[in-house]
Amino acid sequence: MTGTVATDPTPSPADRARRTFSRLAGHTLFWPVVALVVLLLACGVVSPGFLDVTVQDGHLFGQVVDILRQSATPLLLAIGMCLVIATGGIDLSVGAVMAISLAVSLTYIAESGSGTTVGTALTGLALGLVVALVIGAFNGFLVTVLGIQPFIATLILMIAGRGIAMLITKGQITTVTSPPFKAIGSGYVLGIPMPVVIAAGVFALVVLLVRGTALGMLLESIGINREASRLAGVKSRNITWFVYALCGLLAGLAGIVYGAPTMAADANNVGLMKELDAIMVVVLGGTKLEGGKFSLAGCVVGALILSTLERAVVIFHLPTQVTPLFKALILIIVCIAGSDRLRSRAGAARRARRTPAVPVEVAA
Amino acid sequence: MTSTQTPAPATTSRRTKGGAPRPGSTGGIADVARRWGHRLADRRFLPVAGTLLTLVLILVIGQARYSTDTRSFVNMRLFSNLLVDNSYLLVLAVGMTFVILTGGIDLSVGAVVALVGLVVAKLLILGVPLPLVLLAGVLVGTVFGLLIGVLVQYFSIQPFIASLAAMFLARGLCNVVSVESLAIEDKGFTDLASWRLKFGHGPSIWYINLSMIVALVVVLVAVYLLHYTRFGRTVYGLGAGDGGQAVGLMGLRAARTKVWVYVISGTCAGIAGILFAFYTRSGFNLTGIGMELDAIASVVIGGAMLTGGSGFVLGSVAGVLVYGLIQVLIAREGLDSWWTKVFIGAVLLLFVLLQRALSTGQKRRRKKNKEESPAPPPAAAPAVS
Amino acid sequence: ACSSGGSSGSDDTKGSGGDTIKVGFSQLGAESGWRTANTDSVKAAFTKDKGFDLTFVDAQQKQENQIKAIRDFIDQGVDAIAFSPVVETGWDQVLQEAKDAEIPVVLVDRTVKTSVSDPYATYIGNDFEKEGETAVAWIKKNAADAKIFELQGTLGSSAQVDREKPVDSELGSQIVGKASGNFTRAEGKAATEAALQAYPNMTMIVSHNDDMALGAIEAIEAAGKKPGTDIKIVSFDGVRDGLQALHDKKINYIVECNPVYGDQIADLVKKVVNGEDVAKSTIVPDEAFDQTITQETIDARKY
Amino acid sequence: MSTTSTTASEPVVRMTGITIEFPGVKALDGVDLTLRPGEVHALMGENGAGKSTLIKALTGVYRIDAGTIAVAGTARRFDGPADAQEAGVSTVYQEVNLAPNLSVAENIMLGHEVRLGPFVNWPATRRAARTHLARLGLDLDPMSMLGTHSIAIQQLCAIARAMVVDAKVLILDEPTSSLDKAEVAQLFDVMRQLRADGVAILFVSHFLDQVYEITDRLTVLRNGRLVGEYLTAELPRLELVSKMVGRASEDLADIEKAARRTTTHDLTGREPVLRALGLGRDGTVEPFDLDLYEGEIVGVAGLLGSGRTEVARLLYGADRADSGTLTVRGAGVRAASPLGSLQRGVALASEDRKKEGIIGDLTVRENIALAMQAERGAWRKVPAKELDATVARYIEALAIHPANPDALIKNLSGGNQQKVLLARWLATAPQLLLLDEPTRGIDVGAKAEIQRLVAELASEGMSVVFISSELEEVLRLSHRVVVMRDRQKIGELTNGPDVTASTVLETIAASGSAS
Ligand SMILES: Nc1ncnc2c1ncn2[C@@H]1O[C@H](COP(=O)(O)OP(=O)(O)OP(=O)(O)O)[C@@H](O)[C@H]1O
Ligand SMILES: Nc1ncnc2c1ncn2[C@@H]1O[C@H](COP(=O)(O)OP(=O)(O)OP(=O)(O)O)[C@@H](O)[C@H]1O
Ligand SMILES: [Mg+2]
Ligand SMILES: [Mg+2]
Repeated sequence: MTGTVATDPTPSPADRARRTFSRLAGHTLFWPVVALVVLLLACGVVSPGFLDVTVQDGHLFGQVVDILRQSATPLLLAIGMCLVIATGGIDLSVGAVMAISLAVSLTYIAESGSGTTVGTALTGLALGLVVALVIGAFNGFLVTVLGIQPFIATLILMIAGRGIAMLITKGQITTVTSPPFKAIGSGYVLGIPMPVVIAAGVFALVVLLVRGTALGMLLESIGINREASRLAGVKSRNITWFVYALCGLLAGLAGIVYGAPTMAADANNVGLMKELDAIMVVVLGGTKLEGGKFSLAGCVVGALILSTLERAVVIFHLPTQVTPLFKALILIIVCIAGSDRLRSRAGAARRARRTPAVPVEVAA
Repeated sequence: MTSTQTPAPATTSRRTKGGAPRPGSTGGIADVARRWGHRLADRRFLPVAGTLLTLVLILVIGQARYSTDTRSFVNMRLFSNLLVDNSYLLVLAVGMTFVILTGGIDLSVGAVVALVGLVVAKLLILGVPLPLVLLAGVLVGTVFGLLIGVLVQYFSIQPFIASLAAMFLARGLCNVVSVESLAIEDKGFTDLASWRLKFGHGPSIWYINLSMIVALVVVLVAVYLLHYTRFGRTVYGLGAGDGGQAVGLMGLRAARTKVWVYVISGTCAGIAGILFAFYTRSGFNLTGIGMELDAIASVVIGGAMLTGGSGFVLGSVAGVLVYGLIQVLIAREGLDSWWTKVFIGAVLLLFVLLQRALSTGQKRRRKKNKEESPAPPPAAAPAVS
Repeated sequence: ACSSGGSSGSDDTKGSGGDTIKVGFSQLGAESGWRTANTDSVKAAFTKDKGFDLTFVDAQQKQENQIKAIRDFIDQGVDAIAFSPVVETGWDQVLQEAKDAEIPVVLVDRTVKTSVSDPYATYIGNDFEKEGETAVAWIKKNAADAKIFELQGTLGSSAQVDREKPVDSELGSQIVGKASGNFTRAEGKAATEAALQAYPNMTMIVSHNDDMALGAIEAIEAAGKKPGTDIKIVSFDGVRDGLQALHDKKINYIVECNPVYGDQIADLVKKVVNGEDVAKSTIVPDEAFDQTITQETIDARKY
Repeated sequence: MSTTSTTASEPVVRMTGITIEFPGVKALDGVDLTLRPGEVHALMGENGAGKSTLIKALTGVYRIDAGTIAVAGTARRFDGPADAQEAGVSTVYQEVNLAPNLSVAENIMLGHEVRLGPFVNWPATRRAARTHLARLGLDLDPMSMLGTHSIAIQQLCAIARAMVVDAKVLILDEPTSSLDKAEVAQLFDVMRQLRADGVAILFVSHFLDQVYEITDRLTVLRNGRLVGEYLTAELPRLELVSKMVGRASEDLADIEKAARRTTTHDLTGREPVLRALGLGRDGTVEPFDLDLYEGEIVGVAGLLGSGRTEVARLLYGADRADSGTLTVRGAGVRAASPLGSLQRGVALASEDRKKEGIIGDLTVRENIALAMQAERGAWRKVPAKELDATVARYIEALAIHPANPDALIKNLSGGNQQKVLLARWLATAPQLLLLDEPTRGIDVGAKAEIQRLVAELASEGMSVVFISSELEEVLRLSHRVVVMRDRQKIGELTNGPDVTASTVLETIAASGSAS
């Protein structure tokens, strides 16, 4: 089913990457996957035909396909976020970055007047991504060079970033007509929605990047014990910086993929609260926020859960009001189910806690 | 591994650290003075100093820019407005301080404020007696705090996530209670809300109202809890890193304390919710969005480390005031929506940079202190076993 | 289709008081294209050479900010305060303070519920509820038996609440389902995609604003249906893109919500400050368009 | 030496058949332990034998999977340290476990602070803290933050804390691992006094002398199993060691001999591997000169807090030097950094295992790989085969236990973590190896092995700097001894038969009186 389709699109070149990666996925992903499957099945039962995937004028069509498409944005965000979190950081600015990159791209295309040409569209895309990269790098600068706590460092751009985006669009909703640009969000490759293709591609690349090289391990070591890593010669500064930049870049891409179908740069609403979704996705995927070990595969599952969940609310004919309740529920269930406390009863790092003292007869 | 056992008299191993002289050593006053010197220059206090500095800075700027010949920018009215407008934020920040000291975070407070407002409004409309309503309001907060605390402590879910879940939960419940804003007409409530002492007259008139007083009390209680009880010090200890294992092994009730911290933050959110209801006399499901970030930002501006273990309630108070003043400046400047956002971001950045500068400067000073500290006397025996 | 009550802009643009009028305007935010258009027209109207000294504060959709701003206006001793409330309730205190300070208040875009007696000098704005009724009337006339899916705006926003009221009360039986698209295209699209699956029998979408309607169009087309025919669309606001879609026969009916009435506000403020008496409320005339709309009207749109 | 052995009195703690399993390891397997009032009882065993685990089992930090615990005759299972303390069992755990961001006074007194109505009476509490510190001959500003003191001081504070409550049972897990002799003596005085008051003391240490000096009775563990309980006085050293290590005493003796070496070394006209000129950092180390030659072991001796660690850190570039120049094999080094040093073939095994050494949540394999990998950069991953080979080699060579490369290092015992870290540095094939307290908290067997290893490495041409609080060890291993005092290099002795502990002490004392 879809889970597997997306969980593992690595064109297994590096066997090692794969091995490490499946080991990481391991059982930490068990509960998230269960949750996902249950959700999908429930939808299937409530509304027959939910799980059908038909081919409609040359491309895949169906709720499941929609869900995959919806998952692309959160996944792109989550991948970057996941790496940042691995270094023990966090990036609250991704939502704003989405807005900025989209604003830049569309404003450029709008200004250029020749929106319909592929060239313009690509330049717009490139511009958006570059700006996003720069912003990511800025975050990295604050965190690594100036040593500001990630939460605050990125909070700054979370607030200011939206303002910047609105500066670019002058508060209007910039809309353009540019078929090639639109294709980024609503086009198809071999019948598969473009966003899905992009997300899968990025995912594969990043997996290669971190697991094919030693980057993954170094990220984890930095996240677990920065000082020790430094003394072991790990260039924690550069690596951390790189990761924030990457996160920004991916956020930018996410913004464009998100906004391309409508070709409207709504600076105020694009990516609003998406940083929380991204973090939620990462955590649903079994990566701990305190940094260290991380699972990219988890991000995929998390993203799918998130978008399935939002869809399920409508499918179940529930009023939109309860969507947050739903999120809360799933989040708590998955986290509790996955919590170490419950999994390994023999867990060593157990703090003192009340347990009925078993009286034992003893011959003194 | 044989060794030469030469039992050394106790006195030979006397060493003084931290730059403090022996008790009762000569030149008492001077020594005391120096000791306090060291303590005030202590890394812990500097960020707070920085905050106060900024506070003054902003006031000066404001005074320079916005004073008209008829009235000066800095006047009692400004401060009373500042407190009236930010009393709820103050209470939130206090609660948040507890959580942040343990290295945790509570994202739910904004949503809880909204929920409490709605619950209060709803109950009053249903005609429930006022005291019960107020109590219920606060308890809503407490319950959410407890929920987070339990999730964090007993299911080892990270605070960020636990409180995120709580936030979603609260928002969802808000929508369930009502998606329309509910006005509060209840006589008793509005009386409480509008009760205030007037001072001065004409344009320079200023007030003290209930919210201010409540906020003040909360602050005092917090100071007492954090600095004059075992509980409070345990809270700091929990922030020492390694997930509070140290305090656990020290035999302090780490687990219980951790839960309590979130209960406190939740309760503060409950109180803040009521203050906010005083403020707006209504409940509305879209209020309090991003309020948690305001609270967190204030606490950080107040000099606390999000990694836990360092920070002060009074710092947070200063932080809230700075944050409030920034808002005033923006209002006076009449900035566009977008410039407003950029401006707040910029100020936050400047502020954090200032803090960095201070704390690095401090590190250098600390080394000096170490140098000063008396060295072991020559006769001290070596490490041999 | 919208009735216009009260005064319309009079000619004298110079403040009869001679010296400039100090005005504090608190806009509720910049959450939509409509809002920014509204803001622009206000700023254009309250310029120095028209005899105003405007302090403009954006409340970032937060009531507390707005209350602070108004307090601050009072503190600065402005001649008049104008603001568009984030929400209807919770203004008693500040309005009272304004009253104590004898500063006239002009409500823009929304009224308030308050216990203060004679809380504000006058109100000017669009009437969302009336807009809703206009839409309902059209639906009853043109698609009496439509199975309606309602695409809600951000839950709790007055546009959502008021536009929904008449639709629910008059067409309640025909509504098959509702979901919120938070006034944005992307979420409008997502909600519609789901709705197409969840409510296969729907024949009409009532969207609380144009952006969501545009998103809905995307979804419908993706599903291989024809928006405007297979599934009719009724929408509000009348921003340019929306009207364009209307012209392209993808939307069937749009009830306008005109944001450009800065001059009328300025006019009222001036009157109020000069103590002239004005109507308690002024409803900005909202037109409504069907697919007969001409390209000229569309190009004439500033927003 | 040990006085009245109190066999008659009835046990205050009796643990029987204690078993604890951790994922992967059976840390304890049916272990018994009996503590009697008024005795000092040593708990002996190699690294990873299960000493700390047994202690944590008693105080309820870990839940026991089987066995019974009786305190003063009644069956108990503590919910944790707090509970244990209330029952009069007070403990100093192996890793210094205090809150560095709290004041010394708070760290010592919290839980027993003096109250004034609902308030804590800080002045009184601080005074109390002062008196408790004084018992250990320590005089700190009770208000100063614990984190600003050296590890040794922190350890003493932990001990002081344990003695605040008048406990029936006092447990000390390697309390002396970073104390200097005077402090140890001081501690022992206190312990003797407590023993006289009838307190039962459980004492863990790898220093045999200390064990023989203070304890009346000892229990030996090996690989989580009980070897036996003995009267200290009746058990010869070598016997004890062989019981701990599970090897016949003879070949142990050989190991010791193998390590013993005081051959002088002719350095004339050789180019130093590393040369420091006026290297210093204000606040930590006064400028000093130092030459290190190929195949030579240079010991650094000095009192605790004399600046040895800082010297090592400067040579490695862990801290920036404010003054002086550093030359490695002729090439000048500006702005030394850890990575740079590694690439120049210099490695530092830091003294603070927990904070500056292990990457807790990574496996033994990854921990060993780290430095190698960092040297190659993130992109060029160490080939799996190469890595596995290296890891296997060092696990074998250093007898790392458990010998499972995929075990999380945080789950290894202190000593084994140390070995893994050694492996990490050796894997980078350094020409110059800086070892700061490499044998701290390591059992006799392992210690001897490490000493032999160091000697070997040197004879293969590696240059080694050996920092240790054990003067004996330094003297045994090194060709030259750098003497530190008060963060100053005050002398350099070429090792030889005539150089003894007292020689070094005289050097220190002399310069002391001179300054
Ligand atoms: N939390 C844990 N999880 C898993 N295994 C553990 C844990 N703690 C200890 N162990 C294992 O239990 C065994 C005993 O460890 P312990 O720390 O008790 O040894 P020790 O005798 O204290 O050694 P040392 O002298 O080095 O301190 C070791 O093999 C260690 O790997
Ligand atoms: N984190 C710290 N904060 C303040 N002072 C410190 C810190 N670390 C060390 N010092 C002080 O610096 C001096 C040198 O410490 P260092 O650790 O180098 O001593 P040392 O000779 O290595 O002794 P040991 O390694 O046995 O602790 C000592 O006075 C110590 O108290
Ligand atoms: Mg141990
Ligand atoms: Mg040292």
